Amino acid sequence: MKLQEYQSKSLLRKAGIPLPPSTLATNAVQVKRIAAEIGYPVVLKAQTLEPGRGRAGGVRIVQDEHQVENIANQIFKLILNQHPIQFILVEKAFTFSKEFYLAIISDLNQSTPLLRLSEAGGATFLEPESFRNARTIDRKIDINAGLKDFQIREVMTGLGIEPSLWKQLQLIAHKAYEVYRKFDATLVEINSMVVTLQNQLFALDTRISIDSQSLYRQESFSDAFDPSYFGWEERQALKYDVDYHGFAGEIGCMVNGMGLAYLTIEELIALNVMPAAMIDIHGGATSTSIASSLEMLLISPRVKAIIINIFGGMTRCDEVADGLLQALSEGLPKKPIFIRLEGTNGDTGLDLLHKNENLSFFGTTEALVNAAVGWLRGEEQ
Amino acid sequence: MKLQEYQSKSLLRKAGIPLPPSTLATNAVQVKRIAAEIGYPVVLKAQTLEPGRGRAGGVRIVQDEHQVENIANQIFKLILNQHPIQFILVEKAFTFSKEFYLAIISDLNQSTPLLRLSEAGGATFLEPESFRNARTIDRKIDINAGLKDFQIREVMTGLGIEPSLWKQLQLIAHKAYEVYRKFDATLVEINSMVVTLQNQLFALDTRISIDSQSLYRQESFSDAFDPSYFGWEERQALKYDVDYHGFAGEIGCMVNGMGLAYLTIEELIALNVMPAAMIDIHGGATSTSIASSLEMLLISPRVKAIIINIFGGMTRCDEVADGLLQALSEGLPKKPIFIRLEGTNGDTGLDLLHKNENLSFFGTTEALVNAAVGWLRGEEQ
Amino acid sequence: MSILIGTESRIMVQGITGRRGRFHASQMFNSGSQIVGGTSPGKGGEWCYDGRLPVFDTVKDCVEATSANVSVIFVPPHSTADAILESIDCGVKIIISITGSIPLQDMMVVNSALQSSNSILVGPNSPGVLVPGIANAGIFPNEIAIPGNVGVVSRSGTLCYEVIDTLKQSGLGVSTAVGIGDDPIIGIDFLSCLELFEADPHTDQIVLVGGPGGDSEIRAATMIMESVTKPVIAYVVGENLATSILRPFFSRSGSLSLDSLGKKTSALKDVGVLMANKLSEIPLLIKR
Amino acid sequence: MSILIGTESRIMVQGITGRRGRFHASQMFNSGSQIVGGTSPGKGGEWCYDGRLPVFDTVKDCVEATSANVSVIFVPPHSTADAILESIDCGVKIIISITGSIPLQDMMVVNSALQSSNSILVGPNSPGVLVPGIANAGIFPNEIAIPGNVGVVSRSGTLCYEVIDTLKQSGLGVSTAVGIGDDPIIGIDFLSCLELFEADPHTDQIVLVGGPGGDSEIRAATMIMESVTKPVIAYVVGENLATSILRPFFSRSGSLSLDSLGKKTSALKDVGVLMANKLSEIPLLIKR
Repeated sequence: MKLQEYQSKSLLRKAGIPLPPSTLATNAVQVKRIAAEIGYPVVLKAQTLEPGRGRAGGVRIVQDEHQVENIANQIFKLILNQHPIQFILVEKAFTFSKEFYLAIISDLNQSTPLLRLSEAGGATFLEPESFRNARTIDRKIDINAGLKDFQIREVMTGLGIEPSLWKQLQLIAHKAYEVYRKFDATLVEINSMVVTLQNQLFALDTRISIDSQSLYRQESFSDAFDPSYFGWEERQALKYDVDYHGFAGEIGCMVNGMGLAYLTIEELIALNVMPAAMIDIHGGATSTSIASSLEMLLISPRVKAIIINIFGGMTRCDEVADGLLQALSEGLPKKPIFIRLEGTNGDTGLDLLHKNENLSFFGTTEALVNAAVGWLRGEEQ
Repeated sequence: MKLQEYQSKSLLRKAGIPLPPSTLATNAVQVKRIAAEIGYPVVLKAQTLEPGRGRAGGVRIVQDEHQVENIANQIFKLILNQHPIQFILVEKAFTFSKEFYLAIISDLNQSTPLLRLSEAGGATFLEPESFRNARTIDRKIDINAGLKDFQIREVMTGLGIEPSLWKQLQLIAHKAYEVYRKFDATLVEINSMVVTLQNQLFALDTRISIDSQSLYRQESFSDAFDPSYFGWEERQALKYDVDYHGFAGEIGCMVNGMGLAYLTIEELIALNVMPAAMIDIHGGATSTSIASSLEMLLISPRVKAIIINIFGGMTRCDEVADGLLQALSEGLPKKPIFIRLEGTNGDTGLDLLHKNENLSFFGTTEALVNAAVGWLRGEEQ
Repeated sequence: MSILIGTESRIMVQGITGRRGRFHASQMFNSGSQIVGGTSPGKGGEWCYDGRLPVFDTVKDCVEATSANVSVIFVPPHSTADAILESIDCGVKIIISITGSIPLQDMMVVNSALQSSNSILVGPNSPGVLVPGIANAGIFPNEIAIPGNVGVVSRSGTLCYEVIDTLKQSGLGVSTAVGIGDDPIIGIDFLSCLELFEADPHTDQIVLVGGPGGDSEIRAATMIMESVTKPVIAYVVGENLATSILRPFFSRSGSLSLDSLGKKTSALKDVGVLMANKLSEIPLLIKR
Repeated sequence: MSILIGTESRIMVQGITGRRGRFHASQMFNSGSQIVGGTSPGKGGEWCYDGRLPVFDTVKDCVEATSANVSVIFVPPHSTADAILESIDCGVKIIISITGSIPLQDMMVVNSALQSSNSILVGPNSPGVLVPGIANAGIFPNEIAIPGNVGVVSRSGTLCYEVIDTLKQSGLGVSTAVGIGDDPIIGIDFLSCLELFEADPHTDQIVLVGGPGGDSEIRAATMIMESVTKPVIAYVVGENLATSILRPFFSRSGSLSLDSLGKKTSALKDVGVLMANKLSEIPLLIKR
């Protein structure tokens, strides 16, 4: 789960990392008041998780109060990837002599956190070319032993960082790692870290992602998680612990497991058909979550036909059947359902379902998808 | 550094370990007011680091307000090993069905913390006989990986603790270990841990020792450390980073290193003489700390003669000589000084000192001690 | 005969009294796997599956009483790392985590503990290890495979079922099927499984089943070139899908890179791996 | 020839620009030890001892440039654990911590790291390792010993000086003298040193110097009985002192047990160790 810029800055500030003063605003009047408090020049930063904020004009330096409301209103009118801007972070603007990049990242192959320090900070870091040419040093961190002073020293020496900055940088690296560990982050990124003319380090831009599997033990993020950002289907999915992904097509799919999801989509795409939705009920889903998943597909006006592709291992086909029958008994819109039910307790599951006239049964993913696409094409003609 | 009971209880309470309500009092009137707030029966506990508190009458259960001031005053009159009681902890008295012992201890040989759980809690644990017969389980903890749930479960299962208590005990063990790590403790002991009639666990008595080598990074104990507990010499010693130990005799000793301290004392004891003081200046002492050490011995009225036994490795004999000359030039009482100066820069050191008429020089510890004791015996006759 | 699991395997189940653990313990028992008991903290002394499987409080107790050397884990994600660490600490040789969605940093801690142990972790989010005719250490549907000489290693559990089912439909048998799990951080990987299959005298051919994200298939290709002499058939699902379609699946894990998309097929092809474009092509690529 | 240190030893100093590090680096240099440089974070590129010893920012840089394989540590107690961990990480074979008074839990972390490494830690609070005529890796006073065949291992630094000085006065030489340090938790202990001396062809007899607290001498006795064939002479200071006299010395460390007091002599005697009651008896117990 990516945190908004203002959220990540608040975490890092509490941890003791030096950041420019900033405050969140929800309208242009607030922006003006905050800017006056902080003192000009300020930067107005649209708060969004969508990429392309800078290019869209979501980050603007404001020199004085004459323009501030006007610019703030321009930013509030921005819509990035269908998401309107609701917050602006008003931040003190800084002059600095140098910038670099510091992050704690998760190395999935080596299964350890890494301390990454690069001399290419700021926008430079984002451009593949300049990043590739910039010196960047990664230091593996033993997750049990934690980050050690000498490891930070090695990285700083390796990049030729001025010794006069070591103490500050060492502190910031330790604090960033503390945040990484304490909040189950998958990424704590400071880009850029700037050196002011007074030789002070400041974290100008920061990015934190929290491991969504750890949210159960990260109570502080119950607020940070904003379900309004999601559609109805996604909120339902969260509730029933299934995964929902929406697409532009007309066939709604329900599968167990990511592998089957890819396989099913691949078969659809091979026939030039996009899915409308892909619901992954995971292994061992309960009949309730299965019923809810089918309900979502039955209710969704965009879904014309439904594919159910289950190869049960931990998922029990009899429980799947129970859940499907439950949803089908609720008087929701009737839609053709193409189903394949294989694996654990498959025969029991099929026995339970065979009487239902909405369902047609198939033995392989290929046959299943072919039949559903065939029906859809018949409808379209 | 041992913490007072009230200090250790405060740490554990903040960590989330359930403890009976208790408040510190400095006089009998306060005791009565606090007891009324907490509700009778209460236990009055003399706060002291000296052993034998219970036997001396320093822990008393009080059933009602009629006796409370009287008993409190009795406790305030106690003097344990020359230390008067300054504080009483007023604590809610509990009835309980069972008690046991839980601690995080430091295993110096294995170089790890241990989780220790014993079915012999309370006073039982303190009696060697019953402790030896009680079932006690130690679980080694990897200091990097930390204490794991399964390790606590193993210990609880091993002792046959009721599963209905597991969740509470697991929490308490984790919190105790957190305190051990966070505050650089060498010992976090809950003895006893009691089970109330409502099947609630409470830490009735607790003991925490903090590693004195770690105090520099444990700011919270700058208060906990009470120098008034020490004599002038010990406070001076702390200031100059030397070790001071007082004894009942008349010869003051200054050495570098614990080994030389033992050797010097052993030679004295072999001649049936006790030292007056033993100052260990450690390796690499500065001339300032050496000067202060000699000053202490010169000023102390009990010290009649001084032994200086230095075998310099990191300690440089020229710096020792500098420090001694500095102290000798300050017009303090003159006392015979028996000195041996060997090792690093020994010749330079001896050259510096040879002109001073208070000093007599020796080649071995044995000769040095023999001469000093001989002089003392001559005086005594 | 097989890799990871064999006739000497004595299987225990961590979380044996839970809904899933209880069901699959009985499935394993019914399939003839040598399952010897399990754990459920606080329920030690009880019995499972009509008194046929003893329940212990701790892995230590279970291993002492039953000599279990394989553990299949069904506990909830939040206690899975602890369960794995417990089995490592007790010297359990093969640890199979059916449970997935384990916090990322917990898995880092687990892998760090594995490094200084002799244990092997399969998973998390694994369907287990299946040796047809010998043992189903996990949640493979019963009777999904027949014994044979094809080794199967797959990231996805359901695709693993698809593949061995497809093989069975064509009359082809499996030496061992291993689902290594599709979580961001896993224990045993393609490389180690390929190594084990290469050394297993009863495996003649290997089917590798990959998918989008990460670069494990590319690292597997390097390793195949360097040290695998047996024929390898690969099926990488999603290789024909556009990034725009795949991205939603990776939105939560964030850190999963899709950089390598499409490169997997060419990397594997380059080192002589036979690529199946569809499931149904796999049996055609197996040498009879 | 010797244990731990030898002609192949290339010594570096961590904390070479500090008051103590600088002085003892020059002492080592003057004594003919093969000292190759040192570290002082932030002062990399400078030189020490009149341009004869290069200074580096990190142990990594120093090892790469000088092939140092022994590090002698003089940094303050609060950074010592980090300095040791740095040397372990860089594969330095012998790490000698002259600094003592390291926080207890830091030493636990250090020992945990040592376990999964090939490094050996001598100390903390050690005077170092002295191989007369070859190297003084530490703070032994120069010319305190002559080469010979007596191995000395001591908890106390100053007593180690006393012993080798006493030996020298009697014309007896030393193969290697090791001060293992007298802190509550140390690296290499009596047992490992005895093992090394037993295996060293140039050591014929061993002098073990102990003291109050702990039970390391008693564990040494057990080991001597089981696997040391060379004659061992022991001197345990404080064995004749009453607990009441010793207790003040242990008041701060609290956890140090005095239980074993007086038992050390008998444990060592029981396994045939020759006990010296005084320093001056040691040369008399050495076989000429």
